[in-house]
Amino acid sequence: MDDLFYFIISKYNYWAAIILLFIGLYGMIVRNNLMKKIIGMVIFQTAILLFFVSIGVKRGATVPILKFSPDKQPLLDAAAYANPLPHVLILTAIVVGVAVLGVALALLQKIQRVHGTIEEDEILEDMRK
Amino acid sequence: MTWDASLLWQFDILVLVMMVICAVTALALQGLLSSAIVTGAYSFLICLMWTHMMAVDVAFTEAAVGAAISTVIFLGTAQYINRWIKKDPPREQGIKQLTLVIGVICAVMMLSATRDLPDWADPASPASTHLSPGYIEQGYHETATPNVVTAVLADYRGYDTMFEAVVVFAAALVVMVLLRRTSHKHRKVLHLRPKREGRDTVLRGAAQSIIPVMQIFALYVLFHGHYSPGGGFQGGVIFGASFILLALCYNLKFSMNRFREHLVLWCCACGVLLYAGIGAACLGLGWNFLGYAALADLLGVSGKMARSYGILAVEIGVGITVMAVMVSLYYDLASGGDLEEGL
Amino acid sequence: MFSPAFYQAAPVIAVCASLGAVPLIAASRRHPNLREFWTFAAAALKFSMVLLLAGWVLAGNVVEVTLIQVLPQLGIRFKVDAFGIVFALVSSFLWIVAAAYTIGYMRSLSEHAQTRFFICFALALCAAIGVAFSGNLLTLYLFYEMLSLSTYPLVAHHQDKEGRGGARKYLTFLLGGSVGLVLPAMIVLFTLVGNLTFADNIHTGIIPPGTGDTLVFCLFFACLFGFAKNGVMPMHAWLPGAMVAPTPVSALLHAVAVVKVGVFCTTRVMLYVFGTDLMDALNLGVLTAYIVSFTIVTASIIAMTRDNLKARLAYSTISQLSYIILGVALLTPAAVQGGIIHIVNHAFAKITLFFCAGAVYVVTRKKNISEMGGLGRVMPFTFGAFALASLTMIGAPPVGGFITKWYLLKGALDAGQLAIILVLVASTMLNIVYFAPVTFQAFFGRAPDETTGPTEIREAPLIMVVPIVAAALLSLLTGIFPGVMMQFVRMVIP
Amino acid sequence: MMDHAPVLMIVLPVFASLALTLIGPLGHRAAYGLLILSIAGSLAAAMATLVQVVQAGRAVQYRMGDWMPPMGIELVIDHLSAGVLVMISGCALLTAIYSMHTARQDNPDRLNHYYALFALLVAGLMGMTATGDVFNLYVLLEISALSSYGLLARGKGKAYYATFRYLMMGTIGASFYLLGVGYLYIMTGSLNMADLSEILKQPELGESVNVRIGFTLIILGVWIKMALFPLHAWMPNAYSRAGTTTACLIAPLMTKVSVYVMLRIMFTVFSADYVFQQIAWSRLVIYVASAAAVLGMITALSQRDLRKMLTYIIVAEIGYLTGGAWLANTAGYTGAVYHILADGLMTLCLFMAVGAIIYRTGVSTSAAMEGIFQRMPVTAGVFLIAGASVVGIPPFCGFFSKWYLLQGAVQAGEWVFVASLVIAGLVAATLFFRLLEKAFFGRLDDAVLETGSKTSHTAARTIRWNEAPLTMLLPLVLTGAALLGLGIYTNEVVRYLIRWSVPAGM
Repeated sequence: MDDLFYFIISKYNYWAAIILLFIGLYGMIVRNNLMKKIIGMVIFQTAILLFFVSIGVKRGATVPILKFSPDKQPLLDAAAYANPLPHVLILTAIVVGVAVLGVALALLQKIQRVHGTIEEDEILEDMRK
Repeated sequence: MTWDASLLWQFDILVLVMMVICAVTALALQGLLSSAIVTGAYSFLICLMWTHMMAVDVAFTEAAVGAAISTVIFLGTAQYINRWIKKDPPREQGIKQLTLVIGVICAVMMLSATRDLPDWADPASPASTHLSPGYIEQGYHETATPNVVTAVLADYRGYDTMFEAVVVFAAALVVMVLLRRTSHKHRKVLHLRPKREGRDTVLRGAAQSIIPVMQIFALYVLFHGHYSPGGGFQGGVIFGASFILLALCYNLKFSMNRFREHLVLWCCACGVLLYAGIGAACLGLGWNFLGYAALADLLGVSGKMARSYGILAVEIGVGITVMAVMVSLYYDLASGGDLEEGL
Repeated sequence: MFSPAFYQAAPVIAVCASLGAVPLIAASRRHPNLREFWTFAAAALKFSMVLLLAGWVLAGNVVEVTLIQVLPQLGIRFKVDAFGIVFALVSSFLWIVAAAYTIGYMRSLSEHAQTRFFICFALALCAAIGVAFSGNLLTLYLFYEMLSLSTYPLVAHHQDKEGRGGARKYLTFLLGGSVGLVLPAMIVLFTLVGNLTFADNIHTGIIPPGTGDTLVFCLFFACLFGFAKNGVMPMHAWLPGAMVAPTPVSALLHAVAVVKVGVFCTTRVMLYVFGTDLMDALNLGVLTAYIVSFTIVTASIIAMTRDNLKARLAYSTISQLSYIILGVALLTPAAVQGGIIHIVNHAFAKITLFFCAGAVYVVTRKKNISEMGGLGRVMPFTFGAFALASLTMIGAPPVGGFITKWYLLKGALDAGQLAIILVLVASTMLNIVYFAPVTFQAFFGRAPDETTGPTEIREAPLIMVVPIVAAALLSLLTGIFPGVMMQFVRMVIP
Repeated sequence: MMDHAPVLMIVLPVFASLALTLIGPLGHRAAYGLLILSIAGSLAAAMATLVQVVQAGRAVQYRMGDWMPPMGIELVIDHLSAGVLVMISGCALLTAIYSMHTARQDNPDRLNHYYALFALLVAGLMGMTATGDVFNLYVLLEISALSSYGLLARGKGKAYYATFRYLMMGTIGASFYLLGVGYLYIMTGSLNMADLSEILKQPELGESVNVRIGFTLIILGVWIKMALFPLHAWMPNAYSRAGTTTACLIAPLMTKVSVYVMLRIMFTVFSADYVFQQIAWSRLVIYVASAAAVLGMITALSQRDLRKMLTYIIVAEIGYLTGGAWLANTAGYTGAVYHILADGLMTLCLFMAVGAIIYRTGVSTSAAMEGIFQRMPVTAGVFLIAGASVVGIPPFCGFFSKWYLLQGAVQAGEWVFVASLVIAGLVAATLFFRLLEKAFFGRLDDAVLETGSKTSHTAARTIRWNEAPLTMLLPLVLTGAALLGLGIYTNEVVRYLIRWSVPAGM
């Protein structure tokens, strides 16, 4: 029982990330409305980011900003701070994400202008014409 | 196997479940506006999650970028598209089920594989033992920057960050090239955007009082990034958000009179130019690209202080770019490219 | 008389002579005479080089040059030996003859795009000599492809529908064979052997001992059918189709250069890659002999049914080419010699025949044999030459064809293949059946309609008659003095 | 400066794009000059690096910000990447010169923003090739992707939807790559390629299922980006609807760089024996690649639109490359790497020629080819050369890459791949033959046909000479010459570049 509990406790983050990942992917591939595809894309990307940040967590560690002892000496115990590297990567990835989102939305507006709809099947019909 | 209760797993699981619910709802809802809002809520939840995972910088950025800006440009776009989606056509059904099956299979495989992943929050996991101790232990001595994230972001991996600034710059450029295209026929345009006469004074008053605070806070976040959560991105986004707020509470023209389009574009480029210029300056001074220590004799300080100043400088560059890009994205997307009237 | 270093350079010059002529021809497209001069100059240079090399080879030397190393242990490599010289002599000499004839033909018909024609002509000859002198399979393949591509505009010269059809068929068969069969075979061979350089004698070959029989079979037949220019059935179908080309093209390329290149490649591979020993051991020779005998007979029978002169000549070409392969496939010295010498004899004879056909067409615009009654009386030289050449095809003394038949029969006897002997006899009969009537008609038959009586039809222009007669006389000489060529042949196989 | 060449070749285009945005309306001449200048600089830097690498006989490393890897990011340029870098910058330069007329035709407005994206794309591709850090590779991947969305969307109206699909697929691919990197990071704790490969040598990581998932995700993502056969659906529309300059820039480079990334991941981060012994897919992948080669060519044969035809040829070529890489022997690897260079040039050459023809005739279907030999002899000649190279006729470079690939396939006993290569070659021959026949005969309408035999002797059609402008012709001819040169100097290329990069355990 305790093992099972411990197992769940130590893995649920990854599970959540993977579930969200596939929800997003499903939205991206299957939904017919392009806006929904974009929302799926957002979820998809954030799931990956969640996965990354989960890597950086350390039990009993605090935010990766050095604490100082009263005599102005930084306390440099690696175990005391969370792993900063994934945070850095995710900062980058978030910004990349919003960049892609902006471009996707711009394309969406143009598609609406040209085809008069953002439903995939209607667009395909419009292109066949 | 003791479990440190400092990580409130009940809280985590609650948030995660809510996230999954939000995700499904956002995809399932018929109204695009509502699903955009739900997506915003989803972002906020993930911010909570990350704060609780001690990733404050990330949470900060996500709150500013994911929750605020994304939602705004979602809503801005929603003015120009059909807001209600129709049911997916039947011909899709087969493919749908197939994808569903494949997806579920892959998901199950990956879920079962998590058994071999290092336990969550395990201090002994390779990720926590291989590189990160180096950053934490040497970072301060080498860069004099207590915020390790800032140090790694702007110095150890400064090359990444430079291209990250380039990415947002490219995004602004692409959106502009796409939407601000002079010669296109407006066929089947939807103009669902509200008329702006008779704006209520409450909003304006709120804006007048909030915006200065926002901007000062943004500068604080930017310049205090060495010692506290924050830095170029967060500061830049907040500063950009202040202009967006201006446009929301008054109207697009009002904010464009204060921050003109060509100036915005100019800022986008200048921020990156500042960053890359500093890198090139280091290269000119005989060090490698982005080796801020080269600035030491120039500034007359020690190598590590030089690095600290270098970090500050590039953070400012990033801040300028991100600020301008956010504004530019809003201008173009919310006005459908004609810069007549915004959200 | 020259330094060996010169002989090292000679083959390169011989190959590149016509290549160098291309820009000159292109440059002087406004001045036809200058243009034709370049053609002749290149031809003369090429022929003299080949002649010098012939002397050098006769003295018992073999020239080997490696130009560039394109792949490890594999380069663009030239090798001049007796076998190559035989072919090089024929084609480079006949270029001069054909050039003269072509000028007459093209001008008297005022064909379009003559510059393009001569450029491609030069390229084709460059490729032909390149094949003759190539020292490994890669070089052979390179020039083989070059020939296919450079002759396409010639076949398609008229740019009308039938031209397109013929050209399409032409390139389909040739490229299909080379890219689809020869290239893979070559690469498999390369992975087996490690290089592709031809063996020094015709016996050993380069295939390492202990290679699986099935693999060798596949490789062998890939090469036999892959070099589709050799017109072995069923890969022959392009040849009649390609007869839509202007007659000089048919004459030089489809009687001499192209088809001979095909046959040359096949025999080169048979003798210098597989080697007689291996072919003997696996009975590949006999098998090939039967395949080509089928071609010989069938092609001759089809030839009888054709009324269009060029088509009939085309089918006779198909059957005659198979004589060469047959000879080599019999693997007995006499037969191989007969096969190789037939390259020469057939070349001279067949070019004469095509020249005659072209001359008739230029003068009377007639293509069909049935319409040629009585023409011999007004065009005596042309039809005299025709008669002489058709004797070669038949293989009667005193012309060269007789030598071939003699050696082939002797070889077949040595090999103890009675069936083959029967085939040879039968095909000779068939040759008589479809060549004799033409000459007979021409001299003794009466013109179909007297309106276009013999009155206003004259003999062909001089610049065409001279090459015709020259070629005919040559085929006579090769019959009377076979030794000249035979000494090279004997160097290939004593 | 010499030892800063690795970074210069990446940041020069970045600076150029910034300048192009800042100088604003200085007129298209200035923009054009600036673009060419920066890319020429980056080409020079790439050449210098190539010389360094060949002379030193080992990889050139460049530490960003003087941080020791794996703490900092480093650029690692070995023989493989040096060759690819020169190819990229060379193709980009030729395209830039070529773009003088077409770019203005496609972008009446905002030309210098277009050029800015052009430069960013080049920077991204160069960076992807030069970097030694898996996450940095992701960032640069996104840069090249974003700028390519912008460039492609400049096409005609239908381009928007095609670009949207490309964006979706591209994002999926990039995210898969990122997730794979995440899996590798969680298992190893490192992002630097050299460091990763050191750590991944541990046997227990070799068995770990999560490392395997990471590898799978990365390779899957790269396959989506390089449009391997079942995943290629996004490519044809996106490329064929783009403007001429965009197509000339993106079509040759994007897919090839993705293939390069695949090789990097397979053989630098992981190792040959991990990929071929522990991940035992090779057979399967080679079947997929064979299918890609054959089906790609056949689909190309069935296309009317010239650019779409060329795009499907790319699909087939990707099949060649993938198959060669997974043959697991030296010849196959050599063929794949050589084919990256060769196919880059061939594709560029074809797209340029077609672009020139479309520019002159205004028709984009295969009907545009009619009578090209009379009207645009030079273009037609170069097109013929490129076609011969794709078919695999010596002495053009396509023949030699096919030579190595076939040799590798024969050695590995992969007869399916051999057959597919040969069939694809034959189909390609048919395809180009049909085009060139059109180009040679022009239109044979019935007026000519019924009087065919009579007119044949005087069929000299007087079609006026209408060759493309010099700025298009020059790069075209240069590319054609490069096809020949690369073919003739195959041995040197293999000996000085490719042999060095053959991974251990082959």
